[in-house]
Amino acid sequence: MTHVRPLANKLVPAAAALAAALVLAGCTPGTTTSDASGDAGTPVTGGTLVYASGDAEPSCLDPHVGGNYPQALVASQYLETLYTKDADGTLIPWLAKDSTVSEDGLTRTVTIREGISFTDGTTLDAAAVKANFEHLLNPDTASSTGYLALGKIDSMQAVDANTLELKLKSPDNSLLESFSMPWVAIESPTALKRSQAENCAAPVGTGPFKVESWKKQDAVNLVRNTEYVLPDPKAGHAGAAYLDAITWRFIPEAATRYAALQAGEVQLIDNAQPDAIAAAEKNTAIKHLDAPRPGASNRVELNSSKAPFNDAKVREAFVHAVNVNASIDSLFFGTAKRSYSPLSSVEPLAHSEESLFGYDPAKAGQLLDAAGWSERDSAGYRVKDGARLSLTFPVSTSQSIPAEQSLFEQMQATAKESGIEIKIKLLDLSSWYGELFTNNYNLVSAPYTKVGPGVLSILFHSDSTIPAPSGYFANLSQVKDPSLDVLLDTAGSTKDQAERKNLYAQAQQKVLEGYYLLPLYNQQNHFLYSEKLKNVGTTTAVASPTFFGTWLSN
Amino acid sequence: MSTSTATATPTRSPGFPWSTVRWLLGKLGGGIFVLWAVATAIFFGIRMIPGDPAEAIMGGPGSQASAEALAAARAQYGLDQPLYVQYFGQLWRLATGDMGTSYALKTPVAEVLGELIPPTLILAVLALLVAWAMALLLAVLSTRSGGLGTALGSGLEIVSAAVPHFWLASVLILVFSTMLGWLPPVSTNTPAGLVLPVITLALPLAGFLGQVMRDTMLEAQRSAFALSARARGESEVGVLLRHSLRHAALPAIALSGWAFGSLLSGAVVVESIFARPGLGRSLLAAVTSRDIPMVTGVALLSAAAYVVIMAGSELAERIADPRIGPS
Amino acid sequence: MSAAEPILRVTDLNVSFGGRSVVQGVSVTVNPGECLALVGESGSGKSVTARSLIGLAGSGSLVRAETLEVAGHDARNLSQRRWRTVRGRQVGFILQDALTSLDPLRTVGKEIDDALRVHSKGSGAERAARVIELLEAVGLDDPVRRAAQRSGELSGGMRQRALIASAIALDPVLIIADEPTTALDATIAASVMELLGGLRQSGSGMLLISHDLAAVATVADSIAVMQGGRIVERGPREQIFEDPQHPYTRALLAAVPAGKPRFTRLSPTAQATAATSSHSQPGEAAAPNGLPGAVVRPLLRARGLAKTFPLGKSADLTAVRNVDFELLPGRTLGVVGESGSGKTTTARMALGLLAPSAGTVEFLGEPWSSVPESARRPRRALLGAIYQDPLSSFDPRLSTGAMLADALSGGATRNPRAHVGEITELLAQVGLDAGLAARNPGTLSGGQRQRLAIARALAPKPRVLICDEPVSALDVSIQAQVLDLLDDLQRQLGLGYLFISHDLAVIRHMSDEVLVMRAGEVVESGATEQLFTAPQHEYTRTLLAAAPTLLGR
Amino acid sequence: MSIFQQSKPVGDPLLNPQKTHARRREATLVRRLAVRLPLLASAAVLLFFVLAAIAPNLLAPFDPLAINPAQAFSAPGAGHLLGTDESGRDIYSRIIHGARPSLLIGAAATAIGLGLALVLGTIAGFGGRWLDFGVARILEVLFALPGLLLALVFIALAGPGVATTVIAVGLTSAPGYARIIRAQIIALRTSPMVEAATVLGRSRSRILTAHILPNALAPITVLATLGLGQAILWAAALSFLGLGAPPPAPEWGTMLSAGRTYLSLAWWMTFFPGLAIVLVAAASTVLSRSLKSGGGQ
Repeated sequence: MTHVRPLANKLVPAAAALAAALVLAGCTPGTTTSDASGDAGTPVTGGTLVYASGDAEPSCLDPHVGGNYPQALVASQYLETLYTKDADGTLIPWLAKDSTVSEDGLTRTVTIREGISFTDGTTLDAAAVKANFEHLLNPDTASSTGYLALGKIDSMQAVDANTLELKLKSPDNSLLESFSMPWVAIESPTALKRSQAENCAAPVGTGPFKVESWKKQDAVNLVRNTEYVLPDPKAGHAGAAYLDAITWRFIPEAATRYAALQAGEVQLIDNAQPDAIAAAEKNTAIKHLDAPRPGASNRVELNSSKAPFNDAKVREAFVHAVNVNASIDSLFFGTAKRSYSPLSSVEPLAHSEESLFGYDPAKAGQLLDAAGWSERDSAGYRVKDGARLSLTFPVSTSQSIPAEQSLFEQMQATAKESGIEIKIKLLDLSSWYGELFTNNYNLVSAPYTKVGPGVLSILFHSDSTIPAPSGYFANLSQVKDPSLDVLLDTAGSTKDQAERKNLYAQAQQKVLEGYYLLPLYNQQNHFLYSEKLKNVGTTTAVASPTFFGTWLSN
Repeated sequence: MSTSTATATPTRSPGFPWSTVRWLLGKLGGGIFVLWAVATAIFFGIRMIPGDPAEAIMGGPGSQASAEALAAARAQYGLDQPLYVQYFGQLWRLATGDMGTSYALKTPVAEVLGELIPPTLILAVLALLVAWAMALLLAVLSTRSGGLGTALGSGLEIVSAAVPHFWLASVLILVFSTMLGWLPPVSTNTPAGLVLPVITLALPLAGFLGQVMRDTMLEAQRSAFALSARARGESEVGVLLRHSLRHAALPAIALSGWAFGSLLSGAVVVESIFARPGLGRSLLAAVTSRDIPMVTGVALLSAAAYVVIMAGSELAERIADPRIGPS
Repeated sequence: MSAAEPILRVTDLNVSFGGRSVVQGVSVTVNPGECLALVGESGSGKSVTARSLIGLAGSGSLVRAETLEVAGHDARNLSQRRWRTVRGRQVGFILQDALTSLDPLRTVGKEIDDALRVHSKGSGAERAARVIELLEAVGLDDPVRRAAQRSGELSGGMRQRALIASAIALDPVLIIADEPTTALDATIAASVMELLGGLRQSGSGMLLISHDLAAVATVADSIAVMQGGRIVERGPREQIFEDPQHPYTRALLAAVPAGKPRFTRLSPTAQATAATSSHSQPGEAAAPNGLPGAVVRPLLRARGLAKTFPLGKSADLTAVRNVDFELLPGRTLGVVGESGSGKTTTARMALGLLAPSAGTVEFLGEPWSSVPESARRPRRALLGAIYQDPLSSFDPRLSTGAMLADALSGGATRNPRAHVGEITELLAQVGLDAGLAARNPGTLSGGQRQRLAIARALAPKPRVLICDEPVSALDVSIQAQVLDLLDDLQRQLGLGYLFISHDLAVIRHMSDEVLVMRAGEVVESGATEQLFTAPQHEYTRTLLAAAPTLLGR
Repeated sequence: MSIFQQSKPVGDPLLNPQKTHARRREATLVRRLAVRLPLLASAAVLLFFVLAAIAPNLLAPFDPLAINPAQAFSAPGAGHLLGTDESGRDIYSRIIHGARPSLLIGAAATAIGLGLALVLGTIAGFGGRWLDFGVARILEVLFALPGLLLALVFIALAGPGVATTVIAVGLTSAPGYARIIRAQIIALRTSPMVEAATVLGRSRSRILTAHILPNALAPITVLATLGLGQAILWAAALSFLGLGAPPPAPEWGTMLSAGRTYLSLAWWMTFFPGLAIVLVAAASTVLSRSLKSGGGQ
């Protein structure tokens, strides 16, 4: 999945202090857990939470359509998923009661919970879920994330009122993880029959809140679902949410957003910047929620399909020529921890290899000399056969926070000392995609969020180098390694958990050793909120916060 | 009087103002031409921008839309037809008042604009009024207080006019919201939320207007008719109110078309920073997401507004100043 | 003079600006019903004096006086607030050029009403009625409509009358009029003067300020002549005109062209003649009117000249119709008429700058107006022109020398060094110092500028000069010098002049033959003296009657 | 004898020119300074930045690109006069080195705008009724499009970058200039000066090249000076929107926009580049105004 932030949002930094974060990262929805500082007192009913999002305003509130992170954030308030993750990061059933898979892995049976209704009165049943899946798989819906997640479903059938049987094209051990993502959340089938424009404006779900109105470019107004039924009674208090309403505002400017929080105009902001987080740590009135996203880590990919990175030695030299750690320390104020894995640290199957990525200019020099880049031109850059060792680095201003852009600039400065030129091109999203589609890049940083290690297949399988009709492809380092493909295919279909873990570790080791990527840190997902807001910290499987148990103290 | 009085300015005959009607018709024709030219320029200009409009419809290049979906979108929006068919179809739809459906918002452009015009209009009109008031105040104060005051006022105006919107907005938020906590940094439903955006837009404009108004005001203060008025026993305040202000208003009226353009451009920045819904912010979003119908809609709207404002300001000038004859 | 208390009594008035003295030791007295004229050329301090009398000398001014009594007030110690009760109510002030003295953005009625309102005279309706009454009193027809019009919609004379109405709205005991008729055509100026004279009859005292002795001759009881900030001579009108004592007064009177026959010197026999006489041949001056006996071919000949300008779809403006004339070598053809009479349009057609709608112009016997500009260009050197405002006809980027070099070389060079000798000679010919060649024309005085314009016109050795109001913007003494210079040059070089002016006296002094134009038509033409002594046309007679003359001449 | 003085500005230099001189002479030292100081200060500011653009190494103590993460976000002080940015780079040195790209962008954009305007204005002012009509319509259309929209569409078309910014800003400013130049040329074409040249037998082309264009250029220098500051402002706005000079170039608009993120932490990152822009824009306005009043005499 791709996530889109607004252009001006390049000013938004985000970072994570991993140690403090893990406790909070995967809280069960609805579980009334205290956050780090401890919320004392009795919950109070009432009040409106003003949420300020730094992300682009979605063009559709239904996350089936397209499917990006901003949609997931807001949709988590009014839609629920079949599965979710608890505080330990364990997958648990939510709207689904249970699920089984046949021995050959080709038939998946899902039992749907009873007694739950959508906010338009429609009853949740197997037919409703089927209607959702059909909606996702219908090309007219133009789903991208959900469509990919359900890609292996061949056919489906509602066996009875609460049992749905899915036939798969090939075994898929990531399916339940996919079901936990808001992009495949379950909506009212009655509502789905409306036109797409209507459904985009006000999707109908089973969540603790419902969409009341949407004033474009201003706010989405959510009100409490008074009829809410918590699917898992152990997960929180009985009855409806404490908050009367949520005003979901879009404030693209990071500095403005933080100022609005300080001024009390809003109670919670996302995409908090590292310096603001650091300042908030010292401020008792503002609290911090760090919820790293699952799936891939934030990384720079090295395009192995063309010179000079078609030479593994040059890739390795590059990795040693840039000093990432010093930059992360100074730019992220301790809110982000260096990653050495292709996967997010919240993924249980993440595999790290720190020893491969040390800053070692001497070694970089040796490797480059050995690769034939021994001469230098007047500007001090290495040359080979008259060509400068120059790397094009398109950066999307809407997908990269300022601290990250500064990090790239600092990489640029340290690489220069080893005689490597990096040309950073700041581009708007369309132009940025244009550079990728025409293979006009040597380095690129693109986010990808998905629950589970299955994301590795999307990012590194050779199938993913084949562009979609739009030109899009996810394997941006353009790894085409048949042995890696086999590893990923097998890991994705095996029923043996131990084997799955082992195979994914091998696959990660392979891409790391091949220097196809330079891991940076987790995909940053920081929230700052007013201390008046109590019991914040429950999140969905994709680390989007939920507010069922949250209340506003006076 | 017996002799001929054929001086340069012909005496206007009372009765039906045919010349004004002719002038208005001319303006109308010119306005239609401008709208056509803007529509044409946007149509062809935006098609030269790299990127498939069908992708923009499907949610951007990262949408991984299927070939069928893209084809369907092309067919739905008529993008598979020859360019000239699209062009004339577009003109016909525009002429009949249909601005199409936004690619990104999937809502009729007219509807979106209808929602976005009021907030931008409120912002712009308030900013214009505040700018006028500030410019006037500066101009009056500096013309009334001698050489030193004039130098000071003029310096203040020049510096205000040189301040970038985005910088001013940042500094205002830092000082008045974060440090002093007096005003909200984002737009709210209360009037307080409008204060900072309006000041941000108004201050540089006031600098420009002030410079022009003070020059004219000084000229009027030193003119023969001001001397005549003083010789009649008129007080300095009377000269200011009855004569100088009128004259100072003329160039400010003439500049209103330009001021409108600058306000709209400023609104792009101000609406983004203060998180206000409005035309400026949507324009930026529409251009970056290649939302052709939205870009066309905003461009046509602002061109139409410009034409109307220019005609209005010319009319106001004609009414205020008989020296501007029918031309 | 009346025995009553004087309305204005000033003794030893001194005005200075930042240490620079502008008015020194001026003393004047005006009694009720009396008109005192303060006459002087630009820079003599007359306007500053007038403004000092109503406390409006200007910012940074320092006004000192032994006595300064205005309408019974000791004006030396008046506060601004008290001043405001005096201005307008007890002293009416009329400025020159009502186009700029009335606010162009406000209606005439409002401007007049202001005077009433400021001094709180009556209710709105009463004031409105009074405004109409006043407009009627100053002789405006249709006063209700006039009150609703703005100054730009009125003719010059109507405007001046409206301004007078605003000044006399409260029947002030003293009226100060600063050049009230300067910008007006002669016939209108005469009627405005008559109006002012009438006001004096009603008992108000009047201080009339003018640069033109002749203009005040009909109204003033006594005259004070100012020069360099001082009053150099004063006395009853007749005494000043008939027995002037001060040399400056005499020079001023001598400079007035009215009643001076052709080739009479107007300026003291100074620079102009001295400079030019060195070049003149003794024989030339004796034969100004061409060679006797020979058939004299006209230099410039116009036949049935007409010009219409399209105004709109409905109406055309006929600026000139059916004008014929011939200009002979060494002769001056004067064209006289009031503004809008088509003089300048005729001149522009003669110059080949404007294509006639009908008729032709021939120059040196060959077609001129009917041929393309490219055919005219080689002969242009023979046809020069000078204008009312010489400065605007100069390229501001060029120095005096560069401009003359350009004219001398036919545009080939602007380097004064290439033509040093000729430039010096030209400058000498028009009575200018050779040192001026390095200066920018903007730094020259008005008279010097017009001399320079003449020098430039002479550079390509023309046969004809077309002079469009060449002295209208000049002070009378400078005018005298320029007119003398033109006379000298004509006699030396045998030039033909087409001389255009609104000033009858100037035309009479300069011309051999005259065309009188009115509304685009020549109403009368003929030899100068004959035309002026026995005018045939009604309009010519009106013009003559309105032209100011010095008493007893 | 009593003395009274008028202090209110009620003079009329138009009717009485000698009074203006008098007033000038009367000016006290303070007043003279108040009038001259802005001009002197403006000239000094522009000279300083032009020097910075020509020889940045003379004025800048540090390498504008040298990163030093350990020194990041240092407040203004002895070590770093105007503080450091998020990469520990010296703000003062970056402003000095940023003078060249910023002034060049401003100058080039103004040159393009004026060049385009000169062509359009000359065609309109000299090309006869129909050409004038056509150009007037083109200008009207360009005016009717908001400047930022024009720039955004152009940048979207040509891709972001310094060259694009320059052209976009130039394009945006051209109609305003063209209108003034056209009016100027028409005024000159019908001026007594040109009539006098015609009477002296000068050809049309000679009049155009020797009189009209040189005299039309005089106000253009005024426009150019004023335009320089405005173009820098515009370019900074585009940089702010992320469409300006690529990193790590020390361009003022880019610096300003990068600093905005850290406003509450390190105000100097935003304040000083902004100040540089304000100073140059204001100084160019002051200079242009004095050129204008000087040229008018």
